[in-house]
Amino acid sequence: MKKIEAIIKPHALEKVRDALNRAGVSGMTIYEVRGYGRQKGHTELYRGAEYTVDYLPKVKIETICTDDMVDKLVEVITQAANTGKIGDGKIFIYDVAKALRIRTGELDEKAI
Amino acid sequence: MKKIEAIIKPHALEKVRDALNRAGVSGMTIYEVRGYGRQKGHTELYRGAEYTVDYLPKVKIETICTDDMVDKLVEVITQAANTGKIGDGKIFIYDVAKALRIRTGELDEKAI
Amino acid sequence: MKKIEAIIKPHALEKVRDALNRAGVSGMTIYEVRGYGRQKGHTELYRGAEYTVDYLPKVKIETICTDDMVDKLVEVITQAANTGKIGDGKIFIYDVAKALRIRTGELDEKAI
Amino acid sequence: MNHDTYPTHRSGSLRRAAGGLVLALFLSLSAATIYGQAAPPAPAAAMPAPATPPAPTPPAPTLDTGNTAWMLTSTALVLLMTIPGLALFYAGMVRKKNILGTAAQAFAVTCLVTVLWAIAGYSLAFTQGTPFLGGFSRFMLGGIEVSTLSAGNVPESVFAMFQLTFAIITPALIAGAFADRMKFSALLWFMGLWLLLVYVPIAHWVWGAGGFLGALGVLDYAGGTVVHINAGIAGLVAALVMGHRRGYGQENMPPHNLMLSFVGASLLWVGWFGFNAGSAVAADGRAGMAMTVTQIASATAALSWMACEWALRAKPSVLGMISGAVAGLVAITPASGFVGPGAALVIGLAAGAACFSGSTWLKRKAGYDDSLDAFGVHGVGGTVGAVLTGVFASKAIGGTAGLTEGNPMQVLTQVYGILATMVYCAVVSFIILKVVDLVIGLRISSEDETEGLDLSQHGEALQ
Amino acid sequence: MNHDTYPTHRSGSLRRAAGGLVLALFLSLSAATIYGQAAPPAPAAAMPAPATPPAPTPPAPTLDTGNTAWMLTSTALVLLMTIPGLALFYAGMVRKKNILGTAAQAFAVTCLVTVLWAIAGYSLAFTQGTPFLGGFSRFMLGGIEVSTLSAGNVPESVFAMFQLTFAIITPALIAGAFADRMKFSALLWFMGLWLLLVYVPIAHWVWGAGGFLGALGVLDYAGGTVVHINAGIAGLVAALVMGHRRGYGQENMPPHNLMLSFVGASLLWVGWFGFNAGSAVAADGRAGMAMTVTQIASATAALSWMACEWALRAKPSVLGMISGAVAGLVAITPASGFVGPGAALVIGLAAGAACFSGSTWLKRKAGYDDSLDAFGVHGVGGTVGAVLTGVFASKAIGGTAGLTEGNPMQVLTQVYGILATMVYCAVVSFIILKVVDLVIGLRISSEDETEGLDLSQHGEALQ
Amino acid sequence: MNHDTYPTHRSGSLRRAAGGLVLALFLSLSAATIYGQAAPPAPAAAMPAPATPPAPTPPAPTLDTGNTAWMLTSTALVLLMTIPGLALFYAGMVRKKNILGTAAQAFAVTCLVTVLWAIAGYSLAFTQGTPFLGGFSRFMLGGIEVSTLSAGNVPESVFAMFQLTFAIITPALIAGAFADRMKFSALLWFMGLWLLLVYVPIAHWVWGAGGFLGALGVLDYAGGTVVHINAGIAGLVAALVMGHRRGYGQENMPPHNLMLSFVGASLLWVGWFGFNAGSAVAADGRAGMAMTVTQIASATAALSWMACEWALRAKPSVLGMISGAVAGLVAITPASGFVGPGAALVIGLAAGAACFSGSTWLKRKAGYDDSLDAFGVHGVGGTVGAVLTGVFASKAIGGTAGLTEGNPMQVLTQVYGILATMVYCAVVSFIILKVVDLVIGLRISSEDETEGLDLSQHGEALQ
Ligand SMILES: Nc1ncnc2c1ncn2[C@@H]1O[C@H](COP(=O)(O)OP(=O)(O)O)[C@@H](O)[C@H]1O
Ligand SMILES: Nc1ncnc2c1ncn2[C@@H]1O[C@H](COP(=O)(O)OP(=O)(O)O)[C@@H](O)[C@H]1O
Ligand SMILES: Nc1ncnc2c1ncn2[C@@H]1O[C@H](COP(=O)(O)OP(=O)(O)O)[C@@H](O)[C@H]1O
Repeated sequence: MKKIEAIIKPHALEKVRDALNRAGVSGMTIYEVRGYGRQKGHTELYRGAEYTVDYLPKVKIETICTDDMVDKLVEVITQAANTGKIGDGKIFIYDVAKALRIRTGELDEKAI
Repeated sequence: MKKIEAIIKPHALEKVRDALNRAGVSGMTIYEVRGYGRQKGHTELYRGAEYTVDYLPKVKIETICTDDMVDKLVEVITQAANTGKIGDGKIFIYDVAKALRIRTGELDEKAI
Repeated sequence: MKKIEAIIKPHALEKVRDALNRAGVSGMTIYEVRGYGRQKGHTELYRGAEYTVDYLPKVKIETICTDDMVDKLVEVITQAANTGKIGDGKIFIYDVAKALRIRTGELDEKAI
Repeated sequence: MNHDTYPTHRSGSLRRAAGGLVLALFLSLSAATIYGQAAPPAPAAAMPAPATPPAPTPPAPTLDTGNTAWMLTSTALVLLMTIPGLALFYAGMVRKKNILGTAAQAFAVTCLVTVLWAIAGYSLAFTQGTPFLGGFSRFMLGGIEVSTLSAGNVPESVFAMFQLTFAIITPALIAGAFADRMKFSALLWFMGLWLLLVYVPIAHWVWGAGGFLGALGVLDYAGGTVVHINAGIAGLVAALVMGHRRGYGQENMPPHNLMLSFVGASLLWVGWFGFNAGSAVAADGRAGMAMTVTQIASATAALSWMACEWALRAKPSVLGMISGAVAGLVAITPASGFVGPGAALVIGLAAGAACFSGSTWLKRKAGYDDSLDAFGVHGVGGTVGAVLTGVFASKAIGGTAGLTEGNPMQVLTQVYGILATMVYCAVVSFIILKVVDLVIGLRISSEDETEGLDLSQHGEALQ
Repeated sequence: MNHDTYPTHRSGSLRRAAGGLVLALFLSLSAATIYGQAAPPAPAAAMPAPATPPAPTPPAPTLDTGNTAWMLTSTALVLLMTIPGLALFYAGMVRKKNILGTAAQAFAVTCLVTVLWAIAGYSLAFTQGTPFLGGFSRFMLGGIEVSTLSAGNVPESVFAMFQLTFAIITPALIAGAFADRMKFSALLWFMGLWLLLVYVPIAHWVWGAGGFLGALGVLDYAGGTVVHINAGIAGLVAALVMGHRRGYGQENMPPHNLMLSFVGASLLWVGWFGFNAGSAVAADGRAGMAMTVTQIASATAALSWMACEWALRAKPSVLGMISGAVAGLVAITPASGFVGPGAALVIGLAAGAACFSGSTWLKRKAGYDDSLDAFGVHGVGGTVGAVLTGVFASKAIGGTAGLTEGNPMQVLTQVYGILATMVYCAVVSFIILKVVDLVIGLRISSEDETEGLDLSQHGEALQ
Repeated sequence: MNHDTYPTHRSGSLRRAAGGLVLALFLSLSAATIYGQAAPPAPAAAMPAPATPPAPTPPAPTLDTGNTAWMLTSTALVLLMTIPGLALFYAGMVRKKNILGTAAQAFAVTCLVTVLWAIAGYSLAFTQGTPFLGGFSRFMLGGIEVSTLSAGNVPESVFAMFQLTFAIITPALIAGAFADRMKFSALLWFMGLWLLLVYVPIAHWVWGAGGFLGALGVLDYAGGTVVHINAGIAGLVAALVMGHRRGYGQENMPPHNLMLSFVGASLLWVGWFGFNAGSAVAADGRAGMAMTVTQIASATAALSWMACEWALRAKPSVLGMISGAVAGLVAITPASGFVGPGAALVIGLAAGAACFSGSTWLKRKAGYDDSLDAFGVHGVGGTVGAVLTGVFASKAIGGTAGLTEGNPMQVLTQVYGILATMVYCAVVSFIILKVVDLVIGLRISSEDETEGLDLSQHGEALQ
């Protein structure tokens, strides 16, 4: 099993989720994070002060899947999230040692 | 060392934390996330519009532990979080390459 | 490639980010989390009730880097985040199986 | 000032009251009345030969634009107390999932009570009828013309609206006791019935033309018994009937957003000037004095609650300060218009400490879940205020002497009024709750309670 | 009450109006006027020989402190409606990234309109000029001395400020229709032009000295046509001209913080007492009656909208209740001062249901993105109210009989007023929008829209 | 209007006042004075033989219900300015961890000042005493009966409460300068001492019976010197004494929730009608004119600040607009009641630009951390306003001519008043701060500062 983490722009979330859905993924978890990268933040003004806000709101979408699904899902996410602009985000993949569904106690492939 | 990630219902947090505590875990980190899975979201109404909110508030509780603790902790979490209803959540386990306590510089087992 | 996760005190964020920047890291993702550990929370009072809040606001800063960078970055983070007080936080390191930049499709080392 | 020409009160009748409710009622039927809030229909609803001061037929009253301006303003101020004041005060104290639902309760009560009041409530509360309930002469506000005047030479339409705002806030206050757990539909039924079966009669007893408590000489300038004790007791009964919130005592249930409560309490304070000084039904010196003691008692009670917390739990909380201020406002409500600045200081001090105990020690001891302390603040504070009104009433200010001016009977009269209100309110509220529970069920399901009022009752959420 | 001594109205002239605007205008030049909001400059701006009621030269009017107190208060209340009332009402309904920008619109309009009003707006709207526009005698508020009185024997400075608050809220209302997508600079230009080219003339037609709609006998106590239909139509035109928000219909755009909207709606309600009862320009029985019907209609409409939602979508929402209350307030605005409590009930019921349909069914059907329902609530509600004013007007209250008192012509007069307002407003608003679009562009770039108004227009964000 | 019939003043006591500015003083010695806020106790505290306008003994004054209605309302409006107005304005600008603590400061000040004012403050500020401090004749508000009248024929109780609300907001304003870093206990001590040792004397100098600045002819209608310069200077001194917030200049400290500030500023604006127009102590033409110029100056200053930001930093911010509006309100405060609409435009323009510079350029230049710009807005704006009052005062409006009407001396008189206030305030504030620091310590520990006021001082948090 692998964990796919995609850090994307917030407004791409719906598209990516739909694409994953169509690709057969039925479970995922979403994090609201702040990203720091090539895409630059903005400046805020408050009376005497200018604040440079370096962080940008990003969404991390995470799904655990079987090894054979990985390539397809990476493909699917890339397509849905790509706008060609800086800040489109990244995908990282990790090994998963074990999975378990709390409700039923099912393990690994059956649990995801 | 392993990392145990449990995605559970928010109101189960206290129970799970207590259970982990009793099992000897003294460190954990909690994320507020949104989950997408079999358990369905709800509908919101605003004047002309109905919005289907597919995401459900979930809590991810994460603890790094030694390899020998894993089974026990999974057991303990499962018991505390299980209500038998859809959406009880999942547990995922990963390998951890290295750990370090910032304050003291202690490493690996000593750091967790 | 490795993923470095550092759970630190919120007000250390800027220092750690600057240090990582100087060490050549140009991408990272930040999570607002709650931590449970040796550092104890606080008590809140509301009319008839006292609530013990066991969780402390923490920031998790996460960066994926090449294997050869790991030691240096851990060193850099430790220095920036260390105040010598309980609750300074921890660093965890994981293997990364694969990385991809959505915008360009670049892979692994080129993607981070 | 117009209301000075009103029959002043001729108490004394209380000695005879001690023996029980019934005797007193009959005996006092013939007693003259003092109106905290002067009774309305001057020209139209003729009052039955007042015993005391029938001056040689006064000239036809003409509208006083100054008094009218103040009463229009006061009406706006008291409405402001409920929406958004009380709604915010309560909504800030619940958990995030219940915020909108809590605000919705105050809003829906505002709407429902407005309609019921226009149809029958005002008429039954304020017109001449029996000593226990008014009549139907103002059904659908009929008979109120543009030119109809009320006490203070203000249009009766204004008086009716001013009183409406009191009728709105009283049931809205109750909702604090059973926060987070009543069905929205049940709430509407309960509130509607409670208004007509509890609030309206008690308002008539104290302020209505010929009401028996007013006749007995019970002093209640702006609603210590009618509004606060009444709401507090109903809240206590509701908390007992409905039981705890799920997880009460086990889970943390900290207020989600005390800034909302802060704003709410501030608006309650500001609006309370309309509540108390408006109860003069005139822009005069008595209104000014009522405003003065209101301000002093509120401030003092806030400091008093703050001191309790500082002493007992090391830190003075914002929730404590604002709760204290509200406690002071509650306690001075019956007394304003009857007492002076010095008494206001004492009342404030007492109210802060008493309501602090009521919301902490007493609630814990007795074990009920009066979630937002409707009883702890309004029940306790109203009682403290109503009793101390009897202690500190000053002849020079309101026409009646209290204990400190040598009239100990006034304290007994006050206690009598308090008990009558408490008993009637408790019994009838209990019955209403049970009936509503039987017919449609009071409480939301436990799933709904876990999900929260916002989504389960209204299909909305704060994002 | 001072304004009773004003020329009362002598309609009848409507039969001749059918043929189109122009004819009617000339014909009505000589007709007497009824002022919903009595016209101002009593001493200074002499009115040209009023046709009807020249009582034997009345004594020099002296200032009435009671009326003045109420008008000062009303001015504060109506300002409260826009800032923070309307600003919150709207800001709570948009997405988080647009909250500050939405509030900024109401605030900037407040500032801009104040300056324009002081310079020319007041003079052009309220002084004697042609039937279509006033004159320049009050340019820069010149000629208003400390002692200058207006109708109701209140200082003219107070009357001018009271009217200013109406001139502020009207353009501010429009902004709801094009939420989240207009450039801030374009907004300032549009609002400034709209004030002078649309609001000011229409206010003159209806309320100004010699305005032709007022002369025709169109009843509009506090601004059903001038304020609400006007703002609603301008909003509709703007929504059509500007097109949808990006993602409208595809993305979820739930209101971010309905507690803000809740507070806003509550303050609108409270402030509306100043709006409607203040339009009496006196603290008298008619003001009291206006307040009474305002309260009743608002409550009834909230319940009516709630009932629609309960029936059609199983859950009554908070957004629905507060929208309903606002709908009721809108609809009663022209009618207050002319109708009684019973009519208010009917108007409230109708307004709640009609605006519910306008904001849901109609909007979906027609496919425009009237984002916060400026047209759905103010356009629809204002029209319902203006028509029903003709139906329920009561001679005993406002001096004019409506359909139910046997004067069906009044309904036609109302319809005529509505249509004149709609046509003029639509045409001129369209032109202004197109011109501003040409010169500086109306709409923010799509990147800016994605980023949100707060950061893109103001460089700020809620943390 | 009533207060015109009041004895105008002819002091003379100033010869004894300090050296410097002496010339101006002497020149102005013979000038008659007009009271911005007419002095109070008409019947009770007899004023020493007024030299000027002793009309043939006027008839016993009778209460004016209209004026009283307006003053009751104004009192509510000015209280609204502090709670929740100012509390929100400030709370929205701090970081999340300090929101409740910031609001708590305003609330606690409200309570504390109320009690101190009732006990001694009012008496020392407003009754006859020396030119520098009043007497004890109103100790514990003693001697104020229901029937005691004040200027404007309003009850003295109302006047005392109206003035209380000024005494509340002034210290509350100071707290903006040292946001996020004062101990709550130290704050209470500082504020209590400051009220009695700084505010009360200065209020007496300017407005009290026989106060020396009033006697000199210093014009301050509603508190440019007494309230705003006073608070601004005390804030500056406090910011200097206490030093920076931890991390100031290194860390980002953006306002956490500008919607709170937006609501606060809006309520400040609305409430300011009570502040300025209420200072007429009457509902009359001068009150109306005061309201008019208040509205105009506020709007203009907001636009002026907006224009500065647009020009210098490309985007007009919401924080800028609302800060500008407050700046305009501050600057018009002393001038309202003395100037007309045209002058208000100029004052607004000047105030917006000046306070923009004060809060940005000056603060950065000088290097102090006046966190929420108590000095930058209130100190600078108050000074601009007080000087321009001398420039634009119009005999027709307030009875005194200014520079533009050929009386350049008035500007010097104003400057004298400003300097006297500044010097006295700075010195005594400094001493109080040092004493409190010595005895209990002014500043919270650096751990507490990191944790935030909410948890460290009050044991609470926004969830
Ligand atoms: N090395 C990294 N480790 C963790 N997160 C990263 C890393 N690099 C980028 N990110 C995340 O991806 C987001 C997008 O990266 P950015 O450099 O802005 O643009 P792009 O994806 O187009 O190269 C960042 O905001 C950050 O959240
Ligand atoms: N494959 C997955 N990858 C990541 N998170 C998942 C996955 N499947 C489920 N989850 C998380 O677990 C939560 C519970 O899953 P759900 O399918 O609703 O119920 P159950 O756990 O009873 O099967 C989801 O809301 C989601 O956050
Ligand atoms: N075993 C663990 N697994 C996951 N997170 C941990 C673990 N131990 C500590 N943490 C995180 O690190 C934070 C700091 O740990 P704590 O025990 O308070 O202090 P210290 O780092 O000084 O030992 C915690 O608040 C928690 O978020």
